[in-house]
Amino acid sequence: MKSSIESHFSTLRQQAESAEFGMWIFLATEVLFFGAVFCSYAVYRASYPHAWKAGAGLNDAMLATVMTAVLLTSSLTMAMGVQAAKRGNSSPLRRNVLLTMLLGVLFLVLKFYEYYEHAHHQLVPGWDFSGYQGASAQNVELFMSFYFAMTGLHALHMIVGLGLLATIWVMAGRGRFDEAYHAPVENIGLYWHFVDIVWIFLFPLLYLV
Amino acid sequence: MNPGSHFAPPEASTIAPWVDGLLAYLTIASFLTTLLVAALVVVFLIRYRQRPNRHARQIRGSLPLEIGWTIAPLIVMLTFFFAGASVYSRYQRPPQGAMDVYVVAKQWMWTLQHPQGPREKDALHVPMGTPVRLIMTSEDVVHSFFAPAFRIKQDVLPNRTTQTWFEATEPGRYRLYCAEYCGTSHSNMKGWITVMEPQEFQAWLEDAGQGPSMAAAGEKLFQQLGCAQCHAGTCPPLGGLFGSSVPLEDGSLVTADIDYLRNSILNPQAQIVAGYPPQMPTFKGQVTESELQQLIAYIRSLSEQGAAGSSQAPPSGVRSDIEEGVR
Amino acid sequence: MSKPPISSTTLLLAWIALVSLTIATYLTWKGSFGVAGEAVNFVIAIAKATLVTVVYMEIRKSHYRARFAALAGLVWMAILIGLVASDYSTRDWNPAPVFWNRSINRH
Amino acid sequence: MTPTLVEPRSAIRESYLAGETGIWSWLKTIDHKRIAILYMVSITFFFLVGGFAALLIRFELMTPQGDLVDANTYNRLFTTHGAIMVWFFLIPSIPTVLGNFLIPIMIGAKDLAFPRLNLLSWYLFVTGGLVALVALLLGGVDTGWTFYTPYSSTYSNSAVPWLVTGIFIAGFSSILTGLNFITTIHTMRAPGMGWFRLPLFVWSHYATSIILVLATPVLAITLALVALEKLVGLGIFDPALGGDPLLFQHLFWFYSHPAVYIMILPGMGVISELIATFSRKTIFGYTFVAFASLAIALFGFLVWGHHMFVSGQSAYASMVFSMLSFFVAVPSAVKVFNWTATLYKGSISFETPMLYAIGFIGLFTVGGLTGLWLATLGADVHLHDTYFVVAHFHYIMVGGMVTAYLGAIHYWWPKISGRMYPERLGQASAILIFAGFNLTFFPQFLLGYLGMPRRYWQYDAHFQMYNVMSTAGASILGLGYVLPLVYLLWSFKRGEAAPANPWGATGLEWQIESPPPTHNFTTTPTVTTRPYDYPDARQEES
Ligand code: HEA
Ligand code: HEA
Ligand code: HEC
Ligand code: CUA
Ligand SMILES: [Cu+2]
Repeated sequence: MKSSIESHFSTLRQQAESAEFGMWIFLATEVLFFGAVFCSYAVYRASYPHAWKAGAGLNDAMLATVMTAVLLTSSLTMAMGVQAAKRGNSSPLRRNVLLTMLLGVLFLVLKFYEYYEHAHHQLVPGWDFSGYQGASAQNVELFMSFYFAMTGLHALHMIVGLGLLATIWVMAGRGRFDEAYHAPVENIGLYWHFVDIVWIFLFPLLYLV
Repeated sequence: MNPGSHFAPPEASTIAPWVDGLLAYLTIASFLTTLLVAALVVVFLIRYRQRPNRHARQIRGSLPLEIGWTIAPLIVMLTFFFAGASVYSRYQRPPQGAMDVYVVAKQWMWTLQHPQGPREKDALHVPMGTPVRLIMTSEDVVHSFFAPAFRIKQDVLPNRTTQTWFEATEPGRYRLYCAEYCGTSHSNMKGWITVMEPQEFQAWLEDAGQGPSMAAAGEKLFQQLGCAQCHAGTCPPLGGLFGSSVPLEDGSLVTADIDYLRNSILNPQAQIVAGYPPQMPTFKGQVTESELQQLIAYIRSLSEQGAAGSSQAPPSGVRSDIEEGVR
Repeated sequence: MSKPPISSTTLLLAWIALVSLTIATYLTWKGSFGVAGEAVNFVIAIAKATLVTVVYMEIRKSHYRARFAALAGLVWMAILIGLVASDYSTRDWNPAPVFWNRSINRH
Repeated sequence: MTPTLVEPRSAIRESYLAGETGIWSWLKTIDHKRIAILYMVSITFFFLVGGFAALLIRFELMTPQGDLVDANTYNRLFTTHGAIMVWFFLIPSIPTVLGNFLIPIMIGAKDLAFPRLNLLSWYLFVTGGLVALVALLLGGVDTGWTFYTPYSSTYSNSAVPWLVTGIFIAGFSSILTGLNFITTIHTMRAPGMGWFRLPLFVWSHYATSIILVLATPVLAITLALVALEKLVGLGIFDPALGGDPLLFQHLFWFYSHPAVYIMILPGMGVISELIATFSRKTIFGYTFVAFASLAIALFGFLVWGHHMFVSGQSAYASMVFSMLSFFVAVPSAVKVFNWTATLYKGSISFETPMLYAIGFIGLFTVGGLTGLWLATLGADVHLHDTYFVVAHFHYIMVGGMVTAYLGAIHYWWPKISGRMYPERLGQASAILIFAGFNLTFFPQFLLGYLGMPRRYWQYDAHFQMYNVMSTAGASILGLGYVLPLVYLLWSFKRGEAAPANPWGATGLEWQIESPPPTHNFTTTPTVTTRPYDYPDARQEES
């Protein structure tokens, strides 16, 4: 059994529990990381309800619905991967991780297509926002700043997640996981699901006002 | 200028004695607390210093003591809170009949304008014994209006109006500082506030008041910028607007305070008056903060029978100013 | 840890629920129900997030410490938003607070 | 009656300092003790940078005119001073040096839960520090350590994005350290080491870590948004788009008020250890002191608005924040009283660490009480953004935390280095520092009340007298700080070899050799007694 227990731990259980706990603490910090942006969003949305409506109108809710579905599906495959890891089945693990990554990439492609569209329509705050000429243009620009900040931050997390998943994929290929040792798979899974949850909230906040 | 002493700044406003009284109370309470702690520590250090053949006596704790020294400081601190909050609420409510001064801060200069017209740079003349309310806004970054002799300080923000007030009690020349860091010349963004006897002040005002009053200047702008064209006809009439409750198109009610007027001119689409089309263009970038204040002074004057700038009813609010609305 | 793997059926059912809720959200928005619609969408988002945390992240089977950490994240975010709101929501309150010195205006 | 001895002291094991040497062995180490040393070296460097800036500030302020440096330079100096001292010295100080070194040993573990993460934290810290230094080399930053918008995001044309990025990176180092400590304290305790057998030092680090983990991300994202606004024009704080300048302040202080407790809680933990050891007594009210740390960490998150009483924040919110500020001060009071009570019927000796501890109690009390003045609404209107505030926080941060840090370094120096420091010299510098400190910062209380605003390059002539006193004090203080630097370095090579337990203290760290062996314990210890189990007079007699 190649599964490693590091010398400063006394049992594998202690090691796995530490890792899981560490991951959850990290997720708690992530909650606050995004929380600060959500808080700012709430402040301005309360001040400029009209602009928020107008701003969300610039986004494509249909596309976002599809993106949400894609991401939720990737969560499913991720969970299946974890399930496989727990059973010690390395090939379904690799298959599901790969699927998760593909869905993640698909999501990002759609995201960047959306960015491209916004750039094309001159709706990028700070760079060229002449595409919007309606009422309260400045406040709508503020909304779009949030749009880019929030989705950008989310996309960044996805990209990091893809890197982590790739590592898992490689490690699984080398047969590093078994029924007893698979904490990294579970932890990366937690991270991936968390990123998914963030999007679950971004979707109504940025598209469905 | 009256430099005060080496231990206290001059005390030249009605609120200053309150603040100093509060600080005196804090000083005494803190001094006694420190004395208590220091005395206990020093006595114990001496009395229980290490000596041959004497060991420490292990005492694990005492619940009554713990409760005692949780509650006791709490009570002391609550007295701080109430005393402080009561002085603070004085700052929040300018008295009736306050004289208004409009303040614009920008890097690194104060511009202060009297409703009667005279405009001063880095200087302010006020009569003794009359409450002065400062209606302030910034053209760029955050600044802070600080007059130590009057014990007043209030940040001045871009995109918003803040206010504070004081009533000077001693003639003299007092420092005005900018207390919020605002860039290179922050430490030079200062000026003088001159407190005069009322008659002297009247004389000064007449002397300085060559130009039109703020309301008159605002009226002129109102014509020049084309506001009058619309607002004489199809658009909401502005007479009696200030201080009233305005029904908005989305069904809510807002009070027409200074910030509402500001927003109506700079960002008219944000709050649309019920029953009118969202037609008003924004004037952002076309008027300076000073001009904006003149426009506001003009619109205010449309709601006032008396002289512009002297309010009739208790004004209130940190941010908004609804004095006439109370009427 | 060493939680037993979850059955594929459960995972799949959760996925179906999630996707249905997503579609429901979209339809609510299409229907333009105004504020009520926004509230519904927010509730749906919370429901979806709960599903993911419970089924996919297996929070109920985690060590109590892990749940504590997750809860802390949410509580602290609530502190942030709540106290910030305490400023913005009371800025327009009039009159300004007064303590026992109600006589200010007669000064 | 000494607590259970854990370690059969038969074979002398190799110390963590011996073994592999050479720079690479240090840069690749995952031993928490070596990482602690890496931190010690790095933060000392940053302290000197920040201190150098402080000296320039003080010399500039000797005269009312701005004659030593120009206004732009001055503004860059206090920004550098504040930012470096806070993020690159004081926040990491006790946690990363002594916390790293001691927490695993104190709880009977071989290392932190995530040793490699620990090393990563250090690399992040150093990277962040280097990026911040780049900001200095590019001409510095002139926003003040608080980065208020819209000045920082729109108007300042200094290297804001660099400094902000440096702090962002260092922030992640903080988060990972906090995460590591919390996990370690939960999962790595030796058998028998129940929560109420933990030394108070560990409790205070637990509380600190909670803040590190929950507050730092908010700062990180807020500063990132400022940088993005500066670099690509994203407009979250931009007044031109309807952005509210107070929003930044809320987010900044949501972090930075709790962060001031990051900068005092570890010091409080140290003081609890020092007082117990040098009065040979168990801590009075152990559970109350332990829970006071947690209470400070929790309530500390509810009071940030006290930095914004005159900012244009709602007066109602100010009232709430003021009231809550008083609540959070209560646990600090509880601690001070428990320390005082611990001295009662002790057997007190006055080695250097104890002198620092006594100094801490006095200076922290003054700093804390003046904090209460600032939390008092009506008083803060006048005192806000004057030198009174500067004096307040230096009393706590320098008089409190730096003092505690020096006390801790002296106390654990025999353990860390295996050598004794020169005692007399130590006592002399402790006294020198105390004197210099008060001369520097007490006059600033008066300056503040007189109305001298902070961040002023030039000031009115009638403030000069106190400024001269302050500058004189700072020179003495600087000398006081250089002394330990010199003699500690000297003793590292030449000092007398230290025994395992030079102070006759309790605690697992004193049960193993000085300096400790690489893996701390050969067999995991079992703990059977409570902490601070010192001999009792009554039992001795009988
Ligand atoms: C380590 C850092 C640290 C710590 C621990 C504290 C602790 C406290 N601080 Fe301080 N503070 C700062 C660092 C710190 N502060 C900094 C850096 C700033 C300026 C930031 C900037 O603008 O640049 C600042 C600014 C600051 C302000 C804003 C001032 C302004 O800008 O206008 C306020 C206002 O409320 C405040 C209050 C307090 C209070 C109430 C405490 C309390 O926690 C203190 C509690 C302690 C005690 C009370 C003493 C011990 C108690 C007793 C001995 C018991 C007896 C007591 C009684 C009977 C009453 N602080
Ligand atoms: C966190 C910790 C910390 C520490 C330890 C200090 C330490 C000191 N501080 Fe600092 N200070 C702050 C945090 C700190 N400060 C903060 C946050 C601000 C606010 C900044 C802002 O407004 O944005 C501030 C602001 C501040 C001001 C106000 C500036 C202004 O508002 O215009 C002053 C003025 O006297 C000052 C003085 C000092 C002095 C004399 C020391 C002394 O204790 C320093 C003593 C140390 C030395 C003297 C170093 C000794 C070393 C040498 C002699 C070696 C020489 C150097 C080389 C070889 C390179 N500080
Ligand atoms: C093109 C026509 C037009 C011009 C020019 C114009 N306005 Fe208006 N104004 C309107 C309309 C229409 C409304 C009502 C709809 C709304 O609230 O935006 C309005 C509303 C207002 C309100 C809010 C009134 C209320 O009852 O609450 C104020 C204040 C105001 N305008 C001031 C000005 C000032 C000052 C100027 C010149 C600098 C100006 N307006 C120029 C058309 C105009
Ligand atoms: Cu204006 Cu400082
Ligand atoms: Cu604070």
